Parts: sequence; C-alpha cells; structure tokens
Amino acid sequence: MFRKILIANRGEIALRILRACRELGISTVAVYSDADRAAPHVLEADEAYRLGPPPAPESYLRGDLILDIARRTAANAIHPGYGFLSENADFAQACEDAAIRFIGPRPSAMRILGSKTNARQAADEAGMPRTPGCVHGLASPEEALDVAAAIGYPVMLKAAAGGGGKGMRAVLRAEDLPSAFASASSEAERAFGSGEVYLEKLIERPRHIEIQLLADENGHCVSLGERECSVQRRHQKVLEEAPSAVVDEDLRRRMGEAAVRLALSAGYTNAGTVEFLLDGDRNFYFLEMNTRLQVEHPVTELVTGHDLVHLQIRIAQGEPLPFAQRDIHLRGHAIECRIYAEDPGNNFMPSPGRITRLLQPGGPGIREDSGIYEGWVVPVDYDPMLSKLIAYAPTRALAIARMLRALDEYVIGGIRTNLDLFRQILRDPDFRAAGIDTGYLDRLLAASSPDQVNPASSAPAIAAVAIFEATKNASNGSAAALPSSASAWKTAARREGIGGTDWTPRRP
Amino acid sequence: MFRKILIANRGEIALRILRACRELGISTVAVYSDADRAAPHVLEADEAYRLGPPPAPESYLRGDLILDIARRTAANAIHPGYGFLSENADFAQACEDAAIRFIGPRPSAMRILGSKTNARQAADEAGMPRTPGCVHGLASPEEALDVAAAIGYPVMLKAAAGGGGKGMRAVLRAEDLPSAFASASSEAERAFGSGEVYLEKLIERPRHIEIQLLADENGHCVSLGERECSVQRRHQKVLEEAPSAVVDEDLRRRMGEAAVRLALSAGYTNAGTVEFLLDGDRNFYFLEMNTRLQVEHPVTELVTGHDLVHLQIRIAQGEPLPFAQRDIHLRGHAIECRIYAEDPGNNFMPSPGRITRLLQPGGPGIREDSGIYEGWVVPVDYDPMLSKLIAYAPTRALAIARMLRALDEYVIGGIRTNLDLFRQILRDPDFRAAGIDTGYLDRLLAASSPDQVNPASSAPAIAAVAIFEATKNASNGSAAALPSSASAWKTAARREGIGGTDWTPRRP
Amino acid sequence: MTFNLEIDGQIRQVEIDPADPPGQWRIRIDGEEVEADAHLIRPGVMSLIIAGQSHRLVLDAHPTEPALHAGPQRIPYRVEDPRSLRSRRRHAGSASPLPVRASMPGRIVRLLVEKGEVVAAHQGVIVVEAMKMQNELKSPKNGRVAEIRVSPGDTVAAGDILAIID
Amino acid sequence: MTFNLEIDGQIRQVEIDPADPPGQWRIRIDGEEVEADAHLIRPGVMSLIIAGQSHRLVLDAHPTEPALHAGPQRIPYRVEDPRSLRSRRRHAGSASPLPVRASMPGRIVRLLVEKGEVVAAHQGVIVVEAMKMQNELKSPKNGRVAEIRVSPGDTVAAGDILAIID
Repeated sequence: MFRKILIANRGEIALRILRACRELGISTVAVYSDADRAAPHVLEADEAYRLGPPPAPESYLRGDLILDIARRTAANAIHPGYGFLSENADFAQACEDAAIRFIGPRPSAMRILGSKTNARQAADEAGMPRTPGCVHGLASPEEALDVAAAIGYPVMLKAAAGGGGKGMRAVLRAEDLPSAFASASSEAERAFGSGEVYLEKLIERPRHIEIQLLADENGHCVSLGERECSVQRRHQKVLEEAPSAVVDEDLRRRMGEAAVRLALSAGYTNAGTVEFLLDGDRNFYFLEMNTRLQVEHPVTELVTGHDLVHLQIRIAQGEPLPFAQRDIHLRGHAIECRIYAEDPGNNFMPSPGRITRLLQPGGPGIREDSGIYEGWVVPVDYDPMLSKLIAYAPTRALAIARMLRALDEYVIGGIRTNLDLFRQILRDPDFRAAGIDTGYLDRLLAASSPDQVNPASSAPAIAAVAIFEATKNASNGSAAALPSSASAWKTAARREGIGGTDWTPRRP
Repeated sequence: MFRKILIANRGEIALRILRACRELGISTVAVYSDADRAAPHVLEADEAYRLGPPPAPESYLRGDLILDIARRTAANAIHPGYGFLSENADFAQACEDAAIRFIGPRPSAMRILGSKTNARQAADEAGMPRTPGCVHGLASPEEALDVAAAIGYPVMLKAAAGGGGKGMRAVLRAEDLPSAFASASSEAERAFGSGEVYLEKLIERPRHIEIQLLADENGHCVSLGERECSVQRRHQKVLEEAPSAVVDEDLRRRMGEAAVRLALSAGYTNAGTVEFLLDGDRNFYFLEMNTRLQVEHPVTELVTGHDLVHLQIRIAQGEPLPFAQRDIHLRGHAIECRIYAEDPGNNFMPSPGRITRLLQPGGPGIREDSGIYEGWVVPVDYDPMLSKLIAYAPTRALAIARMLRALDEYVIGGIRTNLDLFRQILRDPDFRAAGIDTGYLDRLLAASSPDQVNPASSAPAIAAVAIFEATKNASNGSAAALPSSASAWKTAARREGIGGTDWTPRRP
Repeated sequence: MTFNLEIDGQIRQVEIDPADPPGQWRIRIDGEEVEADAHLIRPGVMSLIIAGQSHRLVLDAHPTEPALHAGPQRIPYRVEDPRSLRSRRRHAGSASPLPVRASMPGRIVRLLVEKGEVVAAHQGVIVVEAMKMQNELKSPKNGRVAEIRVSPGDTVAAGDILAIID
Repeated sequence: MTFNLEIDGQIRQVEIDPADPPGQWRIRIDGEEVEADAHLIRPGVMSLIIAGQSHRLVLDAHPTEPALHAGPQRIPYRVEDPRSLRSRRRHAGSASPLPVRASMPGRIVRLLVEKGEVVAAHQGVIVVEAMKMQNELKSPKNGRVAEIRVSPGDTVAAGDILAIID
C-alpha cells in the first residue's frame, strides 16, 4: 500500500486526487508554482513544496524537480492528473527508474498509444475499425496527394503527436492539400516539437464517443461504458455526458470490446480512454487513445457508481480490479459543464483575475469539482478552467433540467465566465433532442447573434443598485445599514425574551 | 401539471423542495417567519411571503395563513416538508377543501396511520408482525398492568400521537408501571395534546430499520429498500445509512412486502416510511409509519438513483409511478450525518447564533443539503439542524472514509456543532463493524470521557495565532499584510510581463 | 437620495428613501414608485422582495465595469454623478467624452484609428493581446478620437485609459 | 512583536517578526524558533506551510471564546496583554480574578453557590436555561466567589459576566 502520493498537478484535478488519497488513508504531497501558493490544492494537502515561477515549463513541467521532491519526501507514487506531465513517457520512465510508481500506464504502452500513427497501427493489429487513411507519418505533399486520392476527399490532416485541434486541417480538394500540408506540419512542429502529420478520411458530422477503460496489472481490462463529447468548440470539449443518447447496449458492447482489445494488445494498464468517431450510420472509427485520466471522468463515475481515481491508485498498487465486465451497469444520466474564465461575448477571450464573488450551487444530484474560492485570482499562466459542474439524474431530460437549475444558482463575479453558454446549449432544441455532432456548437455559436440584446433592465435590478448605493457607507455609520440575518435575530430575541421561545426538541 | 407550489417549511428541506420544483419547471412560493427573512429558502424562491413572528405556532404552524397565501398566489399545491404541518390531517383536509393539492397522503390515510394505535390495528389487519402489546390506548394503570403481565416485562409505554422520545418510558418491573404510566401520559398530553398511551414489549437492543415507500394514486406501491437509523441519541436519529449492513435480499424483500401491504390496506398514497425494529435474530416488528418525507430520504435517493421529491410531486399530479418493484436496484452505500448547532461537549446544549465562518466540503460522492450560509444567524426558535451531509461510495467502508474526509474539510465557526461527534462515531470500531442498535450511541457517549483532553497545542496553531495577531491591523496599513492569491498574481504579472506568459490553449 | 443610473444603455433617474421598518425602501424609478424589502445575505448579496416576488441580486465587483447579477443575467451599470448628468442634459446632442479602457492586462498590438478620426459606436479602435489571444477594443460612442495614449508594444493594466473619444 | 498566548491551558510566550519575502515569518515559541510561510485564503482562513507541512487554520470568531480550527480540532485561545501577565507572574500563587460568563443567551434558573463561598475549578456555579435546556456554568478556577451579578429569573446575553471568582 502506498503511504504517500505526490500530486504533480494543480487546480481542480489536484484537489480531486488529493481527496481520493485522503479517502484511501494515503498522505499527500502538493507542488505549486508561485502563482499557486494560495491555491486550494496547496491548502488541503498534507505537505506542499514550491516548484518555481508561474510558467508551466518552469514549474509543473519540471519533471526533474518533481521527482526530486518525491524522493525527498519519500513519496511512493506520483499521480500526474491530466495535462502537464501526464502523457510524457520519458517522465514515466524517469519515475520507474527512481522506483517511484507513476500512476498510469507503463512507458512502453504510453509510447505505442501516445503517438497517433503508432496507435493507428496498433488498432489495425487489434482488428479495430479506424478511419481510412495512413498509419505512418507522411513524408511529402506528394505522398499526401496519393493517399488522399486513394481514400477520396474530403480528408483531414492531423499531427501525429497532437491534440486540441493544433496541426489539424480539413482539406476538401486536391489543390488545397499541398499548402495545408505545409501549414499543418509547421504548426505541429511549433506546438509539439514534431512536424509528423498523417491523413485520414474526414467523417462528416461525426459524434465524438469515447470508451473509458480500466486495466489492472494482471491482464484484466474492463470498459466502463461510453461518454459523448460531441459538444466541442474548435475541437475542444465543452460539455460531456454519459451515456450517449445514440449508443445502445449492442453498440456499447462492441465499442467496449474493441477498446479492450486495443488496450490488451499494447499491454496497457491503469485508466485510459479510447476515442471514436461515430458516423450517421452509427459506424465507429478509432480516433486516438488518451493514456491518462480524462477531464470528463466524473460523468462515468456517476453512471457506473465507481471512483476512477480510487481505482487508478489501487491498480498502481498492484491490486486486481474489484469487478468484472458483467458487474458494470450504467444507471441514470450525467452531464458535465467545464466552467471557464473566458468571455463568450468577446470571442471567448480568457478572463483571468480576481473572483470577487462566488455563490456555488449544491443540493441533490449536483457535484462540483472545483479549484477556486471567493478571493482566488485565476492565474494567467494556465488553462482557464475554474470548475467542473456535474449533474446526475435518472434521465437525460432531468439531468438537463438539474444542470440548468444549478447554473442559475451559480454566480461568479469579478471575471467573465462561460456559464451563459451552457444555458444556451442546454435550452437549444437540437441539444435537447441529442441532435449533436462535433460541429454542433460552432454552428450554434455562428447562428446566434454575438451582440445579444439584453432584455429591458427590470425594476428589481435598478432597486438593488439604488439600495446598494444608499447603504454603501453604512459601515461608517453615515447611512442606514441593510438589515441581515443577524438583525432579524436580534429584533426577535429582544421582542420575545429568551424564555418564551418555542423550540421543540423533537426532530423528525 | 402544477404551475406553482407553495412550500410550507423552512431550512434545508424548503430549499431542497424548491430545487426539485425548479427542476420540474414549477414556480415556487416560500413563506417565512421574521427570524427567516434572510434565510436561503426565501432568497432562492420565486415568491416569498411573511407569516408572522418567529415562534412556530405564530408562523410555520399557521395553516390558515399558509392556505390564504396559497389561494392569493394561485398555488396549485402545498408541499409541507417534514415537521410542522406535514402530519396534520386537519391541515391536509383544509387544503383538499380549498382545492389545493396537499403533497402527501389523503387525510383519511394520515388519520389511520398517523396514530400509533390505529396503525397497529392496521398492521394486524395487513398481517404484519408487530411488537406484542395493545392496539388501543390504555384506559388506566390497571389495564396497563394486565397487558404487561400478559406479554411479560420489560415493556415500553408510548404515546399514541407521539414521536421523538416524548411520552415514552421503558418499564422493567410491575411496581414501576403505575408511576411511569402517569408521567408518560401527562408528558404526552403536554407535547401532543393527547394523553393516550399504549404499551408494547420492549425489544432488547433492537436495530431501527425503516422501509421507504412510494405509492401512486392508481394503487401501485413500491418499496425503495431500507434505511438503517440505529444511531440515535435519546430516541432521535443522528446518522442514517442505506442499505443496512444486516439486511440481505430476502429480508429486504419480506420487509418491503409487509410495508407495501400495510400502505395499500390504508389507501396510502405518495411517499411514506414504515419503521421497524429488528431484533438480534433478525425478526422484524412494525413500529410506526411516518406519513411524509423523512429527513433521511437522501440516502435512499443515492442508492436507488431516484429523486423522491420529484416523485412526490409527480404522484400528487396524478402521474403513475414510472417504475415497478423489479426496477428498483440498490447500488453502493450512502451515509447521512445530521449537522446540528449544538455542543456535544456540553450536554448537547443548542448553540444558536451567528455563523461567522463557513467552509463547506465538496467533491466526489459528497452531497450537502444545507440551509445555511456564512453570516446566517441560526434562530433560537426552531430545530437546530444546520445541514445534512451525505456521502456516497461503492462500499460502506469507503462511504465512511469519504464522510470522514468531508468532515475534515468542514469548518463552522461562531457556533458549536456536532461535527466532532460524527468523527467519533465513524472511527468507532463497533460502528465500523456495523455492530449498532438503538442504544449504541448513548453507550458510546457514556463511555467516552465528557471532558476530553485536547492534544498538546501544536506549533502551527500557535504560529497562526501569532500571524493573525501581527497582521490584525493590516487593513489600516499599520502593519504588514498577509499575502493572498491576489498578491501572488500581481508579483508574477509584474515580473513576467503579460506577453511572456505560456498559456497553452490546448485543453485536455 | 437621488441619482442617475446608466443601465442597459438607458439612463434612469432614481430616487430612494428608507422606510419603516428597517429594510423597507421607497424607490422611484423615472417617477414610478416601487416598494422594496431588502436584506443583506452577505456583502454584495441582497435578497429583495418586491410585491411578493423574491429576487437574489449580487454585486459583481469587476475592476472596470460594475455589474449586477440578477438571476442568470449579468447587467452592467454605471451610477452617474447628478451634476455631470445635468450638464450633459443641458448640452443635449453633444455628449461628454468617454474613455476606451483596457478590459484586462495585455500588450497593445496595433491601433485601428488615428487621432482626429471620426468613429462610430462599437467600431474597433485598438487591438490588445493577452494570453495569446487578440481583443479588439471598441469605441463607446459615436464621436471623434480626441486622444490616443498608447503605442503598439506597450503593456497595459486592466482599467487603463487607452484613448478618449470626444 | 511579543505577546503571551493562553492555549489549551498553557501559557506560551510568542515572539514574531516578518521575514522576506512577504508571507514569511520568524516565530519563537517559548524560545524555540519556527519559520512559517503564511498566505491568506480569505479573511480568517490561513494557509500555513512550516517545513513542508501544509496547514489550514481558520479563526473562529466566537463571541466569548476566540478559537482556531486546526484541521479537525477546535482550539480555544486567549491573547494576553503582556503587562497583565507580568503582574500575574509577579504574584505567583494568587492568580487574578476570573469571570463566569454566559456562553449563550438565556435565563438564570438558580445559583449553586453564594458570595464568599470557596469553589473548585469546574465546580458548577450558576444554572442558565435556553431553548428549554439547562446549562450549568462552571468556575474557571479554584478560588472564592467574589461577586454574583445575577438573580434567578434574570435574562442574560451571551458574554455577560454573571459572577467573579477571585
């Protein structure tokens, strides 16, 4: 059993992993950059050590420093979360060399499945359907033209080392291919340090469906059902749900079995996700594998009832999976919204800064995995995700209603957020009818006017401004104060006398 | 479909019902006493109306005022929550007469099952096991002596209209019975306005197990499994869980079927709970029926995946239950802690007052149904329940670990609470082994020293006091200020220059 | 107390007086009277009941644009000094100069207008870059560029005045 | 800055100086030095790192008993005026008078001691009732009842001094 785990991450995922460790009786080591000294993951950890200045290459990407802290604190394992070092096979190897368990797959499996071209070869070997196209990097524009001619246009150029839409180009006609090849390759080189690009047939209006896997170190691998992540803006996921409204038991089983075959063929262990595209005829095509915990893992946790981070840790400790495939049953429906510090009204500009006001939702069926608090300053240095809001309910329709209820309870002041975007999506008839594909959100945003007209300002808002103004200096005694819970109580206590209260000790 | 529901309650349950209404697209009317003007249920409702002064008889028990508000606001239905008017058949009748739907059973069913003696007769008719003893009120001490002699000592005297331990006396020997009869009867008269008492055989070291029922208005009734509520202090529930560690499939089915029979025999509709005692040989005995939503309903929601308040509303609208008995499956384990404003170190004295500091737990598997906020003043006039903290996990052991984790995140300042009591229970080996009965907690409390010795104060606490003292006047500029998230950000922004940041737009 | 409130592009005249008991207010909005019952939940969070309707209103202390969260809506507003408004009303037709402010820290990429140029409301004026994204700052009104205070390459802080439109 | 801190029944001498950079402190507790790195999360909530160990410390602004939440523990404390402590130390053996305070609002039910009576620490002195429950207030020290300020039937507020033990 691990006694101590170092969490090589920040934000909500660091806190989420820390909570799992605490629940398993494992002590925690946090690391932080100068921008994160007052971050929640530092506050809640057992130990915390500084890495360096805010930029990630000088802090959270410093594998050497992180390993050094793990050694000095005698941590047994490192959980990399997602992003940062989580898909870095060299770092995983360095951990292994230092006899510190990297909570994730072995470096060898990461190397096979982390490169998209390697993964496509593995998919072929595992007999898994994939998009038509090449399984090796393209050597030249001429080779690209040959492959494209063979599979037919439209095609998609992609970076072998890529993700998040970088180094990606849709090409509709042969004459556009050479220039697209050059720009995709140079963009990939800049973003990932490798200009390798490959080409595949473009699936029109696909849905993005992914399968969650867990594999233990005894060769036992199960699928925990699918997530639908088709609501994307510029190839980045915005809202995810489980299960998918279009995946039935049979399709779920077939996709799950294909994903398990791929993982077993590469000797994959721990948690991982196999991403598929689903076309309009519900044919699925292997897209890529993510060799780590996903941002959107909570929706799977809610519908399966399992805790993926607990299981990651237990697998890394060498424990066998505590269940078999036949024990996995999906129940209800879960939706996750990624709450970002960004301004949808202004081209989704990031909106870092101080959170001056925070009212968080709660109650039945609402889970929030958050990394913020009132007064927290969202740093400019990292991904602007503030929180993941997750709603669970017996049906998709009720999960949507519940999420809308929670969004209406949520207030984040001082910075701009995308809360309104989710209201727009969740009220959209196409979304409600599950008529979504990976282009859905971009179309929705293009169709809605960017300068939305505000409804006429109402009397309550004007009255509230007036009262805030009139009581602004109340703390100096220069104006009337606004009564609060305390004043109501004092008034009542004075009036009643304390002996006259009618508190009945019975509790229902 | 209801357009508008009046919620005739306060605190966490008012907020919980309000959220359910919002999820179903129903607008809400809150009512409040003077002590609750700034309460969360008022803040979050669509409409809110004052009832009267803080004491419940002048506010939340004023059925006449509440009905009047319902009429004036054109509410279609009233949800009574628990406590207050929820088990008042006369109020339910008045609603029916006013053509406003009371969300609960019909008055006739409430009258049969609300009286414990009537309910015992109904149990006999439904062929349900109950504790030996009488099914009518006792006319005299002499009759009590006769009944007790017939069933054998020890016996329990109980108020027919009662609950919560009032008018209840355990009697070990015949010579104690006459005085116990007199005192129980007069206590019942004072507490419930009826001195009727009855007598039953005292089950030794029983567990308190209750079955959740839902019955629609088409005669369809299902059981949603059991809750174990054996952790009680002076007959008041403190911690509840679902499922019970000692109830297996067969026992669950038998108890569920008995409970359904009773409900159907009395024409019961809507949500209700049948309480049983379970003896050491796992024989169950009918105890009483609660003809309303229970405080502890969330543990059932978490293990069944259903929302009981949604279903209450839908049943009241005349909808059939959307599932059958065979569709009900329990998954995982849920535990609820009732967080009270009381001081376990001082004989559980209520501790009303201002909540000066509030840090609430969150993250995976934690639900909080809360009725408080930082700055809220807990009124002296009502039950001092602040919040219900509920943990869900795949197993009982993990639910315990998760609850302990959440309790450690929870800080309530300014008033005393029973948070520590739950840490003590959840760490107790007997509780962890599920070796509990209704006397368990009183024994645990008697065994633990009331004046617990604090561990030696540690350097961090002393250092923190010192730093708080040294920076106390920082807002006036007279002393060094403590850096915060904002200062870290400013420092970093100054040093880096804004163009040099390394924010990567890719989101995993 | 009387003041003018710019909210949703409209200017409203607001008069407010406390009433009895504490928490009650009489408010006239452009002469129309509203009775409000207000309680503070915590700093910046108000519970307001007007004619039985319950509202949660939350002040958003944004550095450059004060706003109010009313339910799911975020409503920017500006409280005007009564004198400046009176003077503006006197010179009806020629509104007072308004600044173009940086809405977040960043670096000036380029200027889209020159001093003296005539601009329309919402026309792009200055491009600022932050976090590798570019943001076009727009003119707050129809008018003429009276002043430009920055050059490409400058770094600016949130709230800095970058230009004045007359 | 130097002061005395009563915490868990012990009196500790504490000396504190800010160090560099801001947030660093040098603290001596009864002469033993501790280096602390402190950040404020929000008012009353502190993140403290001492030798790599991370602590969350929360001030509990209870009306009568200041306390600190350190992890799951609630630790009452009292900051002493250095002068009063010095004088107390000078007269070692005869500690200064201490008050018996109401811990919550309530009504006096009965007095368990009389003026002049000798009492032991933790001995019950006065019974107060609130919310239909009775609460026995105890003597804070061994000593003699110097003063009783209330009578049965009086209503009292939280923090009121009800008696003085000398």
